[in-house]
Amino acid sequence: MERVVTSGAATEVTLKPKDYKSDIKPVWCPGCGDFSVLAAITRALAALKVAPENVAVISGIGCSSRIPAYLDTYGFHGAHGRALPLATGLKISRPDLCVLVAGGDGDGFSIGGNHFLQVCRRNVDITYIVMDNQVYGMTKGQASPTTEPDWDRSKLTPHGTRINAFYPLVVALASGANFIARASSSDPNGAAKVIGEAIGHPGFSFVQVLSPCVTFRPEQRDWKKIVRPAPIEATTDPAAAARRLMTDDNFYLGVLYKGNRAPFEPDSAGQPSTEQELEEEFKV
Amino acid sequence: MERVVTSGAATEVTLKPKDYKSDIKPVWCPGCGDFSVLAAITRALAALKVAPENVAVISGIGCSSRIPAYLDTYGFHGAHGRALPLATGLKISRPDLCVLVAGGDGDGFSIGGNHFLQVCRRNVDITYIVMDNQVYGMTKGQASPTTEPDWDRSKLTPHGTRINAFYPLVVALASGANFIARASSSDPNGAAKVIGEAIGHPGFSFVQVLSPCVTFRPEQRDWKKIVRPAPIEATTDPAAAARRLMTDDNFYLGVLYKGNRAPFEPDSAGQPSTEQELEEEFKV
Amino acid sequence: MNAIDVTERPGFLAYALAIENEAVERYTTFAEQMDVTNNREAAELFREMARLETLHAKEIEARIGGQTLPEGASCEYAWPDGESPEAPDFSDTHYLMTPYQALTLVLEAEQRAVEFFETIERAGTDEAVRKMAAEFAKEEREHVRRVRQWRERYPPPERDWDDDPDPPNQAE
Amino acid sequence: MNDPAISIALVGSGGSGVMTAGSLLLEAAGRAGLYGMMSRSSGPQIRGGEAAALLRISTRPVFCLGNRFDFLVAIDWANAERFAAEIPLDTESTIVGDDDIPDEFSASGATFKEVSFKRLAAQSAGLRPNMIALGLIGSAIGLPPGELEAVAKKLLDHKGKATVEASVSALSIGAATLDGLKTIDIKTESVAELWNISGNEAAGLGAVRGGVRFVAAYPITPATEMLEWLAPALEKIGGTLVQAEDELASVNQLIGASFGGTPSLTATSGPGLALMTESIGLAVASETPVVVVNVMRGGPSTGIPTKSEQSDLNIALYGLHGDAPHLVVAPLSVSDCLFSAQWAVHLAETLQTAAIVLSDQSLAQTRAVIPRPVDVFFGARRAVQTEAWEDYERYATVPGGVSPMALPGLTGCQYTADGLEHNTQGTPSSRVEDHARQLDKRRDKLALHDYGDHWAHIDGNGPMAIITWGSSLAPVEEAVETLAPEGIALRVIAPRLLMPVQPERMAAALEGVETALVVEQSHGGQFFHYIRAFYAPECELHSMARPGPLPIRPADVTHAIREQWRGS
Amino acid sequence: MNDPAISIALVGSGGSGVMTAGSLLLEAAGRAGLYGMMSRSSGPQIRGGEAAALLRISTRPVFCLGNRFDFLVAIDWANAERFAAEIPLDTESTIVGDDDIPDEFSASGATFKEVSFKRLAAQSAGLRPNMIALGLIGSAIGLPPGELEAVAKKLLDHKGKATVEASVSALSIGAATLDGLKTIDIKTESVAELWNISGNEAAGLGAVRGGVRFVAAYPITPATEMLEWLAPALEKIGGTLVQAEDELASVNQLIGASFGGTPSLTATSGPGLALMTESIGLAVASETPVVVVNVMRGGPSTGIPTKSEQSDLNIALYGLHGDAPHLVVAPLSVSDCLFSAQWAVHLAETLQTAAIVLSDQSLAQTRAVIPRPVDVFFGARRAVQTEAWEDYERYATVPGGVSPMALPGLTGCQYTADGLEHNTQGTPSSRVEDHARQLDKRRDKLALHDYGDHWAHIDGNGPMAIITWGSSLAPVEEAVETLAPEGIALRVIAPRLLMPVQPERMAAALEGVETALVVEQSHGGQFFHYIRAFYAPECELHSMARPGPLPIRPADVTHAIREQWRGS
Ligand SMILES: Cc1ncc(C[n+]2csc(CCOP(=O)(O)OP(=O)(O)O)c2C)c(N)n1
Ligand SMILES: Cc1ncc(C[n+]2csc(CCOP(=O)(O)OP(=O)(O)O)c2C)c(N)n1
Ligand code: SF4
Ligand code: SF4
Ligand SMILES: [Mg+2]
Ligand SMILES: [Mg+2]
Repeated sequence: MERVVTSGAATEVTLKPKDYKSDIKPVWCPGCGDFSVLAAITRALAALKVAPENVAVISGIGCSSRIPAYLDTYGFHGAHGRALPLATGLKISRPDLCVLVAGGDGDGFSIGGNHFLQVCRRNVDITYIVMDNQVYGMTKGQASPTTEPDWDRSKLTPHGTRINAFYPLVVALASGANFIARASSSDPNGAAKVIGEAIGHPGFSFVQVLSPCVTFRPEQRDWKKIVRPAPIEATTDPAAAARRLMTDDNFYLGVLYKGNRAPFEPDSAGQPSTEQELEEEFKV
Repeated sequence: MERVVTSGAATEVTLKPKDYKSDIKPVWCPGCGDFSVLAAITRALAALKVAPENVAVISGIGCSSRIPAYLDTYGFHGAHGRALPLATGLKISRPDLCVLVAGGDGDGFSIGGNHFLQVCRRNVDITYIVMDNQVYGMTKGQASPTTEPDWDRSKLTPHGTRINAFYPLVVALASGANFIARASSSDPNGAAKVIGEAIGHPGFSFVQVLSPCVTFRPEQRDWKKIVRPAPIEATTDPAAAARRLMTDDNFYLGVLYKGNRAPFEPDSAGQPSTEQELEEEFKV
Repeated sequence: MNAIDVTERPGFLAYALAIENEAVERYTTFAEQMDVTNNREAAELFREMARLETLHAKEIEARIGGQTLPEGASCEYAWPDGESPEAPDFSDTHYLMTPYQALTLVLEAEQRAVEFFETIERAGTDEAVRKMAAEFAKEEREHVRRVRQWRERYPPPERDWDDDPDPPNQAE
Repeated sequence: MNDPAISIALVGSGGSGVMTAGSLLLEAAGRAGLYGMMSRSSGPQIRGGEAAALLRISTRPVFCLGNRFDFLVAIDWANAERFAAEIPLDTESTIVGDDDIPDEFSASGATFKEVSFKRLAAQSAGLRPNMIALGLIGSAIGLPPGELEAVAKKLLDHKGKATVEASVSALSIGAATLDGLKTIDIKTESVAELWNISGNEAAGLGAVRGGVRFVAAYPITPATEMLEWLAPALEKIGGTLVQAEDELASVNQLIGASFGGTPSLTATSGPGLALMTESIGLAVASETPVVVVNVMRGGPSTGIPTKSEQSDLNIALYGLHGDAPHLVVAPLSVSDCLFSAQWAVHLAETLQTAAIVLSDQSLAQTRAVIPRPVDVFFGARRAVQTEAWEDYERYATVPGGVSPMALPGLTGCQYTADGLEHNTQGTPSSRVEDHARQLDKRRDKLALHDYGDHWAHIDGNGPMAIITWGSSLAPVEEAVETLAPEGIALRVIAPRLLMPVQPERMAAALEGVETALVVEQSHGGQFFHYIRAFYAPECELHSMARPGPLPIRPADVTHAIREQWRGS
Repeated sequence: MNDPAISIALVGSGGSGVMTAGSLLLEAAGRAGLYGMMSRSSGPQIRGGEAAALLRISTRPVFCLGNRFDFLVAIDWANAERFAAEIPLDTESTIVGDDDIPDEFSASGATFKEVSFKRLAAQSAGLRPNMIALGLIGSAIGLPPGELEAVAKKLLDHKGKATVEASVSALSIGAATLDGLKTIDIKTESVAELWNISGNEAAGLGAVRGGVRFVAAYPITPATEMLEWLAPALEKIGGTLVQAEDELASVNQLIGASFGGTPSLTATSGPGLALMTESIGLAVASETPVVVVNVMRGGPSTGIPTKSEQSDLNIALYGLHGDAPHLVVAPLSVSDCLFSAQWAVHLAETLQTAAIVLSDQSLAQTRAVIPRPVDVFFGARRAVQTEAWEDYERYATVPGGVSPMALPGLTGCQYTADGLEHNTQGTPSSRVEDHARQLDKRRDKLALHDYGDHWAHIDGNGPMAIITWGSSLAPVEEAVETLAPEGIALRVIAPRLLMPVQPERMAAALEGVETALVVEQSHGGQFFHYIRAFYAPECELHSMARPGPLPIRPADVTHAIREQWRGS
């Protein structure tokens, strides 16, 4: 399966989705969308037949960012907002691994916003899954960048943020992301498919998963009624994608853009030299 | 003149552009585009008749970020990449001032990239002027986010960055900026006009000024031959602007997008209370 | 604020004065640039130019006398090239530029001034304005001649005039 | 009883309402004229996790948890054993709850009274187990039933009459179940006006009293409630709170607002403080007042966000690059959070520099009933240039070091603030004289200021001293009190001002001390090393450094003191 | 001459080529078997600014500038007075140049020889004033003309024959102008293989020798050249350098690469280090080796980016939030940058933690001719889990504290690295035992390691000691040497390993010391306070703390020593 090769994972294995789960029980609230994302990831990995030890799942801080420990892959639960550069360093130095980044909208688009921009540009072959619940779940429900301007349930913004929401898909496109998709936790199989396709796509892939926070945004339970597949196929034309995404209502699901930029590869010399040779230039 | 009022400056004055210059001589290389931007800003301020003491120019670090000291306005030469939040705090707490932010492409789009995203969303009434020379001038010529992927003159990226350039205008649009324009240092009067219009426009305005670095990118002297006015008028339709900007070649000048979102205003209570009243809730 | 009408006397004078004032400012800036980068010869030349242009401005001011001119900041003037003809482009200086090159810049600026006034002289509608334009054009031609002579005192730059064996500095 | 305080732990799993019961108990005790405090502990789950409300009620103000608990009331036992280390029991203690007591608790030998709150609540619709437990424990400590009813009514009023009535009857069912329970009566002594306030709220109020009108922040445990209190409060008094995209943005927003003349503050915790240090340095170098309240939690890295530790001392004192003198102020109790925050704002404004207020989770998230803090008024404010002056120099070297700041809008005094080294006008300079002058200015203005007696809390005398800080003071004071009757007299020195250091005052405070024990809640002995570095006391110096997550208890200190002075 | 070293300053404005002349002089001296060093100073302009090349040439390795200059050669005098403080002259000195000498220099009473390099160069096409100056000063110090020609040829070869020839004739014109100039001959003594290297390059080479194969960084003065050297070097040996978007990204990229098994490093300066501290704490907590080279410049804030200072000591030692034990290693000379960087990589890898290497501008940007540094080989590498093991625990508490790390790809040992406090498996935990266990583990693995003699440079004996570090060692050593003939014997102690502290070794080093002077280049006495905090020496301790931008010179130290021990 070439996709697996693209993701750098060498061995093919045949495992069940549950074999990708660890023994640790999630601390998430029952009903939280993240359970479904966890399931979707395990299904995608099983379908790709990638060996768990060849997968590394990197995250920052937040409810959603707890996910690596729930997977039986390698994982890194790092600092808030810094999962993308951590994954970048890992993938560049270990191209053989399948590297996923998973986390929340606050982690990714607020404190981590700059890395999101830059990782879209850099196009390292990693897959970024954002469990978007339009809120900071972990810190008890403040507005995140994706929160609607008039959501007034946080004590920090009692009249709503009154600032434009952040539209991650269009920003990803504007920044050069190579694969852009949206999925919903209400459809874990659909999400698994999209995630699998994202992992298989060379270069940087971005998947926004609508994943309700039932505790701080219980109204999001209704999302499952609103989401629907995007009416057309994924485009490879950025201008067309831009037009579509600028008017997107945040609830169309599917792969929305698929670019064909070659993934980032580090420089490498044709003829490797030795450390000794490096000294030559200093000799008087 | 309503524009002046929008910018929060109360008194109208009649001064010459040079009256907005300070006595400090720029350390810039002769030929640097930033001289022209300095001239353009002084012209814009003179045309707006805003009193120098009601203007604050905020910057980060870089050659271009040296600009506040060369103006006879209030100024803050802050930390690398942090000019936008500094200006945000100032403008929110002092809406009477005309607040400009000026700096470089590295400062604004590399280390400061996240603030750029967020300030576009927040739409505080400040004007951001980026002197884009597609290089880090101050640190001796490394690639910046706006550098072409194949520019290989920096020792840090001897084969070019080979990553997509950052397109600030389209990212600004995707992030919700309310006014988006491009000017060129080769036409200081044109730049002054655009800057003046940006200051006058309510909410966050972003002006990219192509400003050659003659030392590290001497080939940019040729930009003046390439730039040309954008063929059509500024649009107020984000989708149309997106289409235009996704295919933009970086050399069209003029105001390219003008939104009509109301600027951010902080919360304020109808009936102000006293500090004493705040204590009430603690009484047992 | 409306653009100023160069074909009428007050507008014309406003332009003429602006040309000189902007030249003063530009040459002052250039002189400062050269000071900062330790190019003393070029600095002196530009300072001298600023001084001369100040005199020209004074002459025009005298001619204006007590008349009130239309007000306008520089970006409201409809310069043919976007920029005042007698102000050389900001991008045309170099820290190692030779006096010859500095004077070449000046020369080109003066030539643009000549063209500017000649255009008005040709295309103007107001006779008085045309006459003044002719007069100014003549004066500028004289400047061109003098600058050319002045430039002859200096050798043209050597091939590698901008060769700097040392690397640029780095700062912050 | 010797100890006038009673300690009560309420435990139960998610939804059982232990926190509410605890809060109501505290409030009712306050209404009855008692002092008290409550801290919380809970599992990692956002919702439905096991929870414990840890209270101490007393006739005197109390600021730390006791050595043991008198009562452990379990609404249910789900995962309650996880709190065993936090709820020490002994044979004098009483356990109330279902009979499936976890071994961790039953091993204590405490008396057990079986009460099934769930079963009692099932008797009739609308009854809530936590209210029954509240009625029980309230009566057990002799709170007037009327006060319990009053607080319950206040809380539930908006839910309608039926709910209120059910609560009242739950309370009385609880009280009635007292039968056979060992009770303890504590008597009301206080006459003062009492407040029920958390350290985070107190710090918020202090900030506002200090003049803060601009706050920008990014939420982080355990600082968020301070922001949650400030957001509506500021709005009411004409100020603003902005939720920023991250800590880099928030601290820079402060610098901008303060540059414009508005006293500004943020609140954060370790990871956020780490992100702010570069720009706190900018505030120092550009002489722009800002206040950063750092509510410490367990470290390093993300650490233990919900638990207290005093281990951000190092970064607060030394975390800025270059020589960057700044203020570090540490509140000594929940109520002192008010004074310390207000004082820090005052000092930052007066001295035109950055102040870090080192609070911690245990101060910040503890809710205490305290006497209304006295009003403090600091006359001096920021020195502002008031008139145009041709020779205005922002960074002039003036006696005392504080040069007046021109605020944007003032004609003729335009200047550019700079984080590059600069001359007196603010123009970047790398000249040796300019650097020396500005380094001296920034150091001297802090060093020359008279901080008065506020610099430290000092008590007692004799040759044995305890040097401590912040939330460690409360257990130290209790330990000292416990030992006094044994004839062990101890001096207590707890600096509230950690930077700049006060060598002369400390020397005076240490006069005659032969041995001192440095008590702190850290692993590395950060405070101990700080004391050695800057005060180099001549006495023998010992360290009692204990990391979190458990609080330091009076008995820990008593023990350490006995160890220390065993010979003496 | 007593001093075997000659100090030469070349000044000139932008385009005059002083830096090139200086570099060629240094290289030629090296070819002639001499040692030497060159540091640079220049105005704030990127281009065209005044510049000074400050050289010292000697028969022995030299690592700091001298107290005075023998020669000041001015290609032109434009703004040269700005360097007056950096170029001390006296009556023994010689000034060469045009006769419009700035007062600041002429006041020294130095001998003046008028030479107009510009005029000499104007004689014939292609002659360059800087080459004439080079010819002159090269001859003045007795360098064989052939060596000067050789280095000039090497540099200019690509410019064609005419240019090379012009240079050769410029050199001889310079030499011919010697007439009447006081010359100084220094004789070649060295037989060793010589290298011409800067501290930044040496650190880069050390990093590579240490095994670094991944570097991510964001440019910043004065660390950039280290990256510029590393980028092509890494490429050649199969490694990678990534220019990151900022320092937050670069340090996290390191953590990622290192998690994958690749030794990783970044280089930065104060403002960048400040941004990295949060994530350096993550490396500590997650036990992921990373190395951060911090090239110190003048602080605080943006400070004085092009000048040296030792004022980031505090942030390097204490700048992480929480209790976060890590390594701090400080090179003691330009050539020691190689060893220190290599050692730091070795230690970080072996101890699975973060190492900060504290270099500074004066080490990093000084170019020195030195004996080829000896090859050092450290046997131990990162402890890696090599086989699947059902009970694998990433954070197991093992003797010595270093638990083997499983690298992604290894079957059966999957784990999640965590910055939250965790149990031995890596699962987040806030239990008191887990916190204590991991805090102890992280501290003990550093404390128990045997750092051998590398921990410090120690020299001399007797009751008087100087304790110093980093680039301050060189002037201290010269001062000590100067005083030896006067019968003043001094012990020198310069720790290379600043964290973890080595109390026993330091106690041994200080054995018998009665008074010690702590010498450092900071304003606040950061090193002095560190010594007091962690070593609390029993001797009398004095501080000589001097901020930048001027380097500490041997005479400054001699002076301080004389002051100090005047009585003794
Ligand atoms: C530097 C830093 N700042 C703030 C925090 C506090 N914090 C932890 S998670 C979080 C937001 C999480 O939101 P999101 O990423 O959307 O995750 P969710 O919990 O909603 O899944 C914040 C602000 C932190 N841990 N570190
Ligand atoms: C935190 C931090 N990192 C790095 C630097 C070094 N630095 C100073 S300016 C600069 C880049 C400037 O580029 P740009 O903003 O494009 O400005 P230009 O000089 O090109 O005008 C860098 C990397 C710094 N000062 N602070
Ligand atoms: S708080 Fe929200 S995001 Fe967090 S676990 Fe609960 S439901 Fe999920
Ligand atoms: S280096 Fe480039 S950007 Fe900087 S002043 Fe020179 S020309 Fe301008
Ligand atoms: Mg979220
Ligand atoms: Mg730039």
